[in-house]
Amino acid sequence: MDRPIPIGTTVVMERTGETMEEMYVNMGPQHPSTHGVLRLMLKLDGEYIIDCIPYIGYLHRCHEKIGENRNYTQIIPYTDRLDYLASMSMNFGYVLAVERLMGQKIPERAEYMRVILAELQRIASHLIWLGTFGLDLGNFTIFMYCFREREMILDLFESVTGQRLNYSFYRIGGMPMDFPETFLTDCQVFLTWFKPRLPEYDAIMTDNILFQKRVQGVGISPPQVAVDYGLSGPMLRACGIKWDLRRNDPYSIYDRFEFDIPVFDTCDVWARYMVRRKEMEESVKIVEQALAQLPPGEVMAKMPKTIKPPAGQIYSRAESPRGEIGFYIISDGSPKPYRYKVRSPAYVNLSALPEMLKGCLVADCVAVLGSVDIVLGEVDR
Amino acid sequence: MIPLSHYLILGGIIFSLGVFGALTRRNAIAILMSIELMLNGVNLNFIAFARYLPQTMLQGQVFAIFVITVAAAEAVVGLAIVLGLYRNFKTVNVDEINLMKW
Amino acid sequence: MMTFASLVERFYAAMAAWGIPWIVPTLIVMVIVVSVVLAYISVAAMFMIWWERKISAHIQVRYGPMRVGGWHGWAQSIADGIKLLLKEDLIPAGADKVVFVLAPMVVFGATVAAYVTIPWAPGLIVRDLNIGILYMVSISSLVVVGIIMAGWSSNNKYATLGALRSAAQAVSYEVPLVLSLLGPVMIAGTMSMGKLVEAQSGRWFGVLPGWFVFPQIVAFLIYFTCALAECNRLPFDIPEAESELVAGFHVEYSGMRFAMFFLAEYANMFVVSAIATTVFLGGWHGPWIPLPGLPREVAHGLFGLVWFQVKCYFLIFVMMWLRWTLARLRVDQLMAFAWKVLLPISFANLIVTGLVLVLGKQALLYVGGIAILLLAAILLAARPAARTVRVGERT
Amino acid sequence: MTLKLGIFYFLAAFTVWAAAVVVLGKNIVRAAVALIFGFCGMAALYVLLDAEFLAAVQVLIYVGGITILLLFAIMLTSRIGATTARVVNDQVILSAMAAVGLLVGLIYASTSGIPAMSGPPRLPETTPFLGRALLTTYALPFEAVSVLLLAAMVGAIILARKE
Repeated sequence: MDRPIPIGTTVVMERTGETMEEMYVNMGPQHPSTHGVLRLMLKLDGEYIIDCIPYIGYLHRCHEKIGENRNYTQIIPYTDRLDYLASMSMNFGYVLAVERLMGQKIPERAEYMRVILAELQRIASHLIWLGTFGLDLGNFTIFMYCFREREMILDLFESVTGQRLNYSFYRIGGMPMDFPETFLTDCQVFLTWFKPRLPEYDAIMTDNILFQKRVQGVGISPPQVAVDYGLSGPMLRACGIKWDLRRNDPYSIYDRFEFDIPVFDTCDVWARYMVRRKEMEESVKIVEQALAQLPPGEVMAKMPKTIKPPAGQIYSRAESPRGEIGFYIISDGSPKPYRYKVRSPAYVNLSALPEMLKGCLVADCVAVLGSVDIVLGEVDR
Repeated sequence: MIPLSHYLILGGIIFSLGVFGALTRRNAIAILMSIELMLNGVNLNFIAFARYLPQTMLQGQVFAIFVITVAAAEAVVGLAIVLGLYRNFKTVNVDEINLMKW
Repeated sequence: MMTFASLVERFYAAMAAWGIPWIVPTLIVMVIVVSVVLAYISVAAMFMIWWERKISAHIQVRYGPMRVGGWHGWAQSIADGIKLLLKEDLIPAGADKVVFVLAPMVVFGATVAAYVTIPWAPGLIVRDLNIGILYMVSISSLVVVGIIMAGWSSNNKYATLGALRSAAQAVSYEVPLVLSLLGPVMIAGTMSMGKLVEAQSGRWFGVLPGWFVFPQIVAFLIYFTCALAECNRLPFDIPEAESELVAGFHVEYSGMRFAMFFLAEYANMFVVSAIATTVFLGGWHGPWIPLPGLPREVAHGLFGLVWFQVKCYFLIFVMMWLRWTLARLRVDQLMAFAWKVLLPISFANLIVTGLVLVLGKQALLYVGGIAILLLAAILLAARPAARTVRVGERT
Repeated sequence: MTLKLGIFYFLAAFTVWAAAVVVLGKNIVRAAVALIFGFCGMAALYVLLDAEFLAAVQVLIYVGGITILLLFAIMLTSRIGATTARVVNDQVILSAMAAVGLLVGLIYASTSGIPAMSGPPRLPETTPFLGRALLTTYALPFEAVSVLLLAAMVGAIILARKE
């Protein structure tokens, strides 16, 4: 098929060289499929997308500047609001950075708690992604199914932290309190409930031919493009590149668990869907192993009252559900960071969107945007 | 009972309006629409004759069917031509499309 | 048999006997029929909307409306309707006002007009036109005109895109739709809705009910698929695709005008189900028992009325079920499906039906139907499975 | 004046009005909408002439097919809400004269040449007759039209292709 290619300000058909008529359509900031206040300027020829310009910043709230005016512990609640669908992972990445800067070791039990919570969070985040992705493609039912399971995870989190969305539960040096007594059995109950649900999702999504037709061969980002743009997480693993920080740059205690890194090499929306779908299974495996190995003991290391990391700098990264969440901190020895910078995965992943959208249809735009799995709180910071 | 001439005059009026439109409109699609009007005027006459001259065994209706078919074919090809014109000239105004004129 | 038409005739005669000019009874009958149809549409559509919400809720492991009206929120759509009636009527400043106002009327009017030839029960049909089925199909095609008018006059890019999609979809799906209806019409040898139902009164091989769905199973499936597209229901709801085009053609409509689109959508669902019931599912035929104290014909009629409704609402239930289970197709896939899959299969079905009818062997109808079904299945299965695109390859 | 005549005058006025809007209207989309109403009026006139089958075909093909294609093409080729200042070309006076001349001729022919006929009270069902006629007496024209349709389809596809 002949596809329109933008050359300079005019648009030329790929094969015939004919110029085309353009139409601009504003998608967002109030649009049901932009998952927040993202605005996309679509340059269309009929229904084909010639170009797409994402406008961001509607949710900007000076996260990094605020960070430089708070002490290290006070920053933790702000990291919740980065990726509000995966607050645990954001907390995890941040406390990891500060602990690495301080050279602080934390108790074994706290490490296991962190992994359990972070992996449950990964499942919850992927569930909400799967639900909204289904919604984008016109399948409403999967959304409700996913939310049912996510509610259960949130109930678990509530029993541990007292919160359902922004937990602020990780502390520099460990965890503030142990699991409640009932948590271990509740978590087992959830896992035994959740595992048979995954084939149900397959029945309604993966095996549905209409769904396959919608996602296969759409929104292609070749591996070179993915690496050039610095994509990470499921976006990168969907390009056939086996890169997962839990394996490639092990942090915490991830080297103790048996799990696979799902990789698909078709580079399209389908591959991204499959990567996330398989990752849920792997996260279940990790949680099960961690629950079995959970050692007794303290959950908080002895920490000074005011945290003052030694002067120096650190870039520390962790694998959030959306990819590499990196924290760059320069400390001048005072209780506040001198410089605090966040490398957020969704922002970087979103930057490749125009590249993936060229030549797609408007309907594909929704699917591709859904497959990037953006959280605007993290994109805009 | 409605006299046959009423239908014929009505068909004539619609046909003449179509002729006027086809001759004067600048937009190619409007010209196509005017031609459809002309065909409809003719159809009305055919069907009126079929109704009032029963000895013709509904020949008029048969021909009206043919006219409708031809009109459909004409519209399809005409619109394809209009779209082709639009792609090349960025306009559908026929008096601006004058490459063959000198 | 006591039919609606004969009742009307008797009424005319009675009025004429009193010396009242015939325009009066005509108008009276017209007003009564139109108000009955409108009342039926409003009530049925309201309850269909409620059912849709309940069905979707139960498919999605939730309850749906539970509060308004007490029992399972049965009054929810009535409340919604009142809300829509009381809402401010907005017309965008840049809109083409005349066309904008006209569009919902065209959509609703076309839908209502199709109710004229629905055969509700033996003898109960407003007008049993001899071209009934053709009339219904052609009148329902007017709905698309209204949609295009709405989309264009809103002066909104999303609405325009929705209207363009709708035009493309309608032109594509009307062709296999009409072709699929031709098979039963050929078997019955009539286009009148009432006679189509009567033609299905027998039994196939003395066992199966004489419905045309059995020999014409392929045509039925094609018809139902196209009917989904005609009603803009998922998986063919791309003209309104709320996740892409927000709401497509009716994005700028509010209040009463939006309610008219909404009502027309559900009324249209009933129309296509009624066509399917009449043509394929035997219309009012079904088991019935003579009720004591009622004349045989009236009992037959009452049961027929119930059976017709049961079949229609079963099809509507299937449409709702599909809507909450499937994902939406893409525009190009939608068009390719109509032209490359449905159209050839419906032509094959037509040819086989014609051949069998010429040969005059009824049993062969089944052989032909099954053969086409197999052929279609093989064709569909042999199509290259959704292609997996390799690295670096762009389609 | 009987009721039927009244209906005829009403439909005739409606159709002529719609046709006038098509020909003289400034806004092309409104012209197309008027064309739809005109076609519907014609269909009603066909019903008045006992040609129900043709009325249904008129609605199905003209309204459901051709005008939708026309609207589709209009939306592809003109801006929303655009009205051109000048919808007619320079030969408007000449054309008007030609059209009026034609009309006068047609009216003269319709009123003088043909005797007033009233036809039979009501035609029998026309659809089966039409079907039989198309496949027997008019089989050859029917096939010719089929070939024409095929040719038009192929031609349209080739013309509209982008490559």
